[in-house]
Amino acid sequence: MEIGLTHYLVLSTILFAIGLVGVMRRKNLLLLFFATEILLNAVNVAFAAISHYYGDMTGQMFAFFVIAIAASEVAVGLGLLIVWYKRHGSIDLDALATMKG
Amino acid sequence: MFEAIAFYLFAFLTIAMFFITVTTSQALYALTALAAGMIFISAFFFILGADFLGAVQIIVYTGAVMALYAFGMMFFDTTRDVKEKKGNKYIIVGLSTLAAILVVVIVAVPMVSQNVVALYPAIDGVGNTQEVGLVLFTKYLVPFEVAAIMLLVAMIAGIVLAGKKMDLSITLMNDAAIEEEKNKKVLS
Amino acid sequence: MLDHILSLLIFFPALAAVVGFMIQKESMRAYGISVATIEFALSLWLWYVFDGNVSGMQFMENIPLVQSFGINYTLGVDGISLFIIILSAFFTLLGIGSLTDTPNVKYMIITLLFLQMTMVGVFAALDAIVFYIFWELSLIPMLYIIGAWGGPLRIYASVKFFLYTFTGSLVMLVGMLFMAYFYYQATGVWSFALLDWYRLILPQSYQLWLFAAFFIGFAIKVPMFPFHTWLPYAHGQAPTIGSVILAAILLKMGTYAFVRFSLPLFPDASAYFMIPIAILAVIMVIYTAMVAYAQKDIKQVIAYSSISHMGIIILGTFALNVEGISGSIFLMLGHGVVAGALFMLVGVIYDRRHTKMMSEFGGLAQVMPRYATIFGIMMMASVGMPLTINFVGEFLSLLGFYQQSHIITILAGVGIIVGAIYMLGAYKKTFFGEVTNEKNKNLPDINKKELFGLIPLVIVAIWLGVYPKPVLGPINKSVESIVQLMHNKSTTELAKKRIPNLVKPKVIIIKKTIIEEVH
Amino acid sequence: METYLYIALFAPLVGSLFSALFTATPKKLFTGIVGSLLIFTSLVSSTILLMYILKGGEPVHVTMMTWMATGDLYIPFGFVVDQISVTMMMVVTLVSTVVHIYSIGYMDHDKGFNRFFAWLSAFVFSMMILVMSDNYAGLFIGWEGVGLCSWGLIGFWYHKESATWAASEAFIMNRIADLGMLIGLFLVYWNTGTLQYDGAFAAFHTLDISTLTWIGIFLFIGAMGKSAQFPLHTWLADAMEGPTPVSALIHAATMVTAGVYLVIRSHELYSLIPHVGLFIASLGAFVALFAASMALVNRDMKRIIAYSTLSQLGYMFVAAGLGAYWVALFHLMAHAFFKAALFLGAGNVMHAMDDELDPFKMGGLRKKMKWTWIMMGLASLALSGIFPFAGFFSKDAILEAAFVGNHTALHVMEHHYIIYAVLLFTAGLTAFYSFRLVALIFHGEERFKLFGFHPHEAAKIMLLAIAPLVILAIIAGAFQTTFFEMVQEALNAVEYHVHSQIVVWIMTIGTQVFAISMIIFAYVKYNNSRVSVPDGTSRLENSFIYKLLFNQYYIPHFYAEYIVKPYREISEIFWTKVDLKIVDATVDGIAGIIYGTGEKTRQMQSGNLSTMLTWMVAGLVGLLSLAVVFGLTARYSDEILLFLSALGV
Repeated sequence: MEIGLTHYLVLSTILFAIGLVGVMRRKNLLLLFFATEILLNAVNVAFAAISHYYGDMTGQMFAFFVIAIAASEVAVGLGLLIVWYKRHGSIDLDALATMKG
Repeated sequence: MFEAIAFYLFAFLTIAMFFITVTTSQALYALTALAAGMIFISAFFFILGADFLGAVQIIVYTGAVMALYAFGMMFFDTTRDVKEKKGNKYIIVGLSTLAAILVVVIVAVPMVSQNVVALYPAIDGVGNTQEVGLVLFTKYLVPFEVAAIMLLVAMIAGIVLAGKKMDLSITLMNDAAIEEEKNKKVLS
Repeated sequence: MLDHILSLLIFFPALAAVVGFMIQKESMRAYGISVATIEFALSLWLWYVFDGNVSGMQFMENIPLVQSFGINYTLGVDGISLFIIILSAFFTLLGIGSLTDTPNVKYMIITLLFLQMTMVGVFAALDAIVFYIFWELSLIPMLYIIGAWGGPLRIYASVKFFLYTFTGSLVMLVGMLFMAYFYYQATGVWSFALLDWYRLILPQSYQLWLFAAFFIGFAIKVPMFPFHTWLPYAHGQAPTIGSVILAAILLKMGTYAFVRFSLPLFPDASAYFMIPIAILAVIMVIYTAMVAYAQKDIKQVIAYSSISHMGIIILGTFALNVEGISGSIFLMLGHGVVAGALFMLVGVIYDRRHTKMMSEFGGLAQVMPRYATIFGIMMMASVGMPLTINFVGEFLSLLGFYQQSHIITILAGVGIIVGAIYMLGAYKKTFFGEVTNEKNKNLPDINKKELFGLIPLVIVAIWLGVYPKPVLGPINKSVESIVQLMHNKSTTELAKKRIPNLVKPKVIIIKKTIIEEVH
Repeated sequence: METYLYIALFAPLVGSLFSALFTATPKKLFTGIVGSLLIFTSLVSSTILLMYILKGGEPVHVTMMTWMATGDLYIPFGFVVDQISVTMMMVVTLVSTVVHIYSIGYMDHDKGFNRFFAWLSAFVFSMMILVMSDNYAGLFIGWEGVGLCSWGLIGFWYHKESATWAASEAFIMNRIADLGMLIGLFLVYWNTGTLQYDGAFAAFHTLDISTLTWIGIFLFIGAMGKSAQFPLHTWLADAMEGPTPVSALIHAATMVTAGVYLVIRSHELYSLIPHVGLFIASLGAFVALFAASMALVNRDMKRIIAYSTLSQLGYMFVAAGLGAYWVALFHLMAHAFFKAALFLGAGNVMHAMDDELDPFKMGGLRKKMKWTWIMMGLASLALSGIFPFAGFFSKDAILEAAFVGNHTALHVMEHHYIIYAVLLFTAGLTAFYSFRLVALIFHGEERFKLFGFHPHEAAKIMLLAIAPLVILAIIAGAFQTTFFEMVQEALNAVEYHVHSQIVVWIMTIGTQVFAISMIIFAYVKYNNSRVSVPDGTSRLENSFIYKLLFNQYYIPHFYAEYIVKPYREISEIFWTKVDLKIVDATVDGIAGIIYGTGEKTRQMQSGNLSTMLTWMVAGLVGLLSLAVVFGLTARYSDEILLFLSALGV
């Protein structure tokens, strides 16, 4: 049984869906960050797979940059999180409603 | 055959780990499961012949990002972990599944119909790291440098944001002091 | 200088307004009056150098703005727009001159000068985009005037005014873009120039849709029934000067645009929609006149009477013959003068008593005889007394439409009856009877500053009623060319039937000779 | 001659403007004097023009300037003095001169003296435009102008509610008729291409009968308003709220006869449509009887005279409708003289009685006001048509015209016996109510003493002013032949002769006897000591007919109840219900829906990241679904079209 691109794409989709579930149900900001990491990784898998099956390096390059962005995001995001926590003593999402329209 | 077994095995493991990550109520479990999931992801990269990417995945995610999260979690009082309110599960799962299926339909259906697999088989033989290096430092040089600067900026930003009042630690303060500190912030 | 007189007319007040920010508060009034006087003198000079025997556009200016889309800064006047431009300069002068103790008078004058720019811009523009820009810009100063100097409900009124008219003009903008696209399809060149569009003959089905799009924009501005409800609020809340300019000039933009855009661009659609629009106009005339009769507030009476008169203007416009269209344009001027004067007159008592309720007054003819006389003259002009300016316009408009439909004209003519009813009713309640209210016993009669605004209007109202020829002549010339253009452009049987062909002198001569032979 | 024409026309305007300068200042005697002098100038010019026309001069025709010119329409300010208009000019200027002079005395104590003369002269100017114009548009200017001045003069005492109400009523009723007139003008223009009399008259011959009928009807509607014909008659009686000289000039002698003038002026039209003429005549006869019946029981001196005016206008319309245009014009002239004299006499009485109008409260004034009594008596005789006063000649001619019914254009003899009978009966009523009034005011017991009045004879200037009118009322009949010869040319006039001399004598003497017996009956009934102020208890006053007549057939009541009131209520409903609750509410509703949608969707922006993320995912799903749908549609468009066409779409 040959593993084709489709398999990888389906896997990536499933991972993405799990990530989405996390994004939507997590109320803890830190855990929300975890869910976004899942989303990014799901996409990375798809990129790598497509790159492999097309024989083109572009996909891998994109995955690289995604990782770089993820790293920076974590750095800045955690920094902001810490500031927020210091100020409010909580990282509960429901308390974070200053953007209320 | 070996490839297929490896794929399914790691696919199962990854999905399981990530599932734990999004469902567990313990932050520590979630962190651990996420780290494990990341490592399992790198397995796919190795299977796909993207050795360098796999290595980077392990180093950056499991090494750097997870360490950062671990440090972050130390900052936050895990004993005072927030209770997750029960959202409408059906909506959440339904939406996610729907989105996933749609993505599959959009992306996979054309692929299958064009039978991409048979037309473009993977090329073996060339060292992946070498290849990556070639592409990265020719075609993607500018984005690469930009990414480097971005990382630098992120690093500085992280330090500046988190570094203010490093001496102040909420974990070490009692509730009254925290309240006082809060009021000060609000007033200022 | 003559080549750029229109640009001068448009941008001189705007520049003066910018300079006005630097003028001392005390000397602002004098500054405003002198700017407005210069502007008015310029507009009179424009009339002087205007050649009344030419039917086409004069003093054309053309500067390309966006060449690839054919958007040009094109200006020009003909007999139709000339007098409205003069009227707007005239009213700005009178308005600034008769400004009473308004707070922040400096900013009021600056706003008025900006408004003056947009008004002249609308009437001089010959490019759809330029027209549209000025059209929308004119909303802003008016919004400020109502919103900043208005009555207690001013915010509601000004927002309603702005949003309502703005919504309408957005639909109009879509129509303009489609029109330009059709022009592009037909010729392969983009153009927003009105004179180019005049040459384009569209199939009737396109015309109907485009006509409807333009119609919504114009009809809200006019305002036609049932889009009229913003007007009473705007008038009710606006300060005197705002109402004067609104009634005298801004409403005329709608009817002017009908003549300038709808009729020559879509002759078939105009003929097709003539009867439905005329029915709307009749409803406007009678219904709003009756509503005016029910009002308690004298300013609202005049506000509703404006709508009623606009109905006659619409009717004249859609008569689609020379008599009717000339009459409607003349009535635009007439109504501008008369309604403007009436609003000024209401402002006079409002300044004295700070109320506009008719029940508060009564017997004013005894305490303020001069005021009552001027009000009486203007009221009679408003009800269309012959030898006043309104009669000429109303007579010609109705005469023109009579050719198209007897019944509708008779119904619209009921307007002269109901018009008399509410006007006489309001006059009776305000001026006749005994002075019952103590506060009215010692009201001072009209003063010099107010007379400065009113006397010229009285003179114009009577002069143009007795001798309308200097104005009617150039209007007639331009209208004839429009009607001929419409006749030539029209494609349907209906339109050919309803729009007269002016080039047919032979038939008439034969008819006359037959008549002579009989005798 | 043109100079005289302009003087005759513009002298009143100058007088009006001169007086208008002083409207806001206290009484200045010279405004009255200057006004009267200028009107007198106009009278002299008119007389010169009359002499010129009498000598057989060509009609004077001038075009002053263009008024309106657009498209094919061309309306000049053109004036013509021919046999018809010169007659009217004489009537107008003569009566107005008298009234101006009289007013100097009558308005002596009034605060609005100067304003009064401004309005009065303006009225004369409008009237002159009306009669002298050479086109329908000019006539319409005068038409509306007299309406305006009548509004200003009826409501002259504007502090009185009833006066301003009457003024508005008169103006609005006239406007209703003016609409008809305006439509008539439009019809004339679109069918003949001109509004000039000569051009239009020439073209009328080429038009078909139905068009002409419509033109005739609409023009006559205009005439009905101005001449207060049924059903637009109520304003005339209410117009008596104005100062009495105004009633004499406007509501007796000149303005109300404008309708008759219009029909006479358009005789070329009406002689083409005799069926409309017959309708006019029938309506006229009806109004003559109808108005006379209301005059029988009325208790307001001025209203009685106003109803008699109405009745006499009916006579004029009978003559005009039957094609006897010159007779109508002649009666118009004679009526102007004696009716103005009657009104001015009534003015004297009012002056003496502190504006009391109820003749039952007077009585026996003969001794106190000898001259007024004589003048009013003579004018009443003229009104009753007693030989040899003016009324006899003109009214007799109308009766003969009705009896013989010779329609000039068709040369057909038609006898209108019903109209004749009605007119004859009305002549008797006229005699009765005229002398009922005279008897009640001047004879019998001096009831005024009960009410504490101290009557006195009017000022000399007032009496002197009336004198010429009375003299004319006596002798005007003598001019009948001269007049006939003059207007013959313009009006294709024919004399009406009953072929048998005996019939003529029987008719004339019969009419005289009938009228005189009615006069005697009136005297017997009202010249005795039993007459007292009615208090609503007598049997007569409670009879149905008395009530019907006294309440003017309940027509004003009907108008107030079923037209004025509903109009006010509908207006109120239109404003409060339709405009605010439906039209405006719809607009606000649309705005409200948009605003409400925003208000509702604002909840989505709870600021909660979790919710926002859920919405984001939902949006993503939506977009992805769209992508799928459109992608599939694009891919399978051919198949879909095939499928649709198979379905027959």
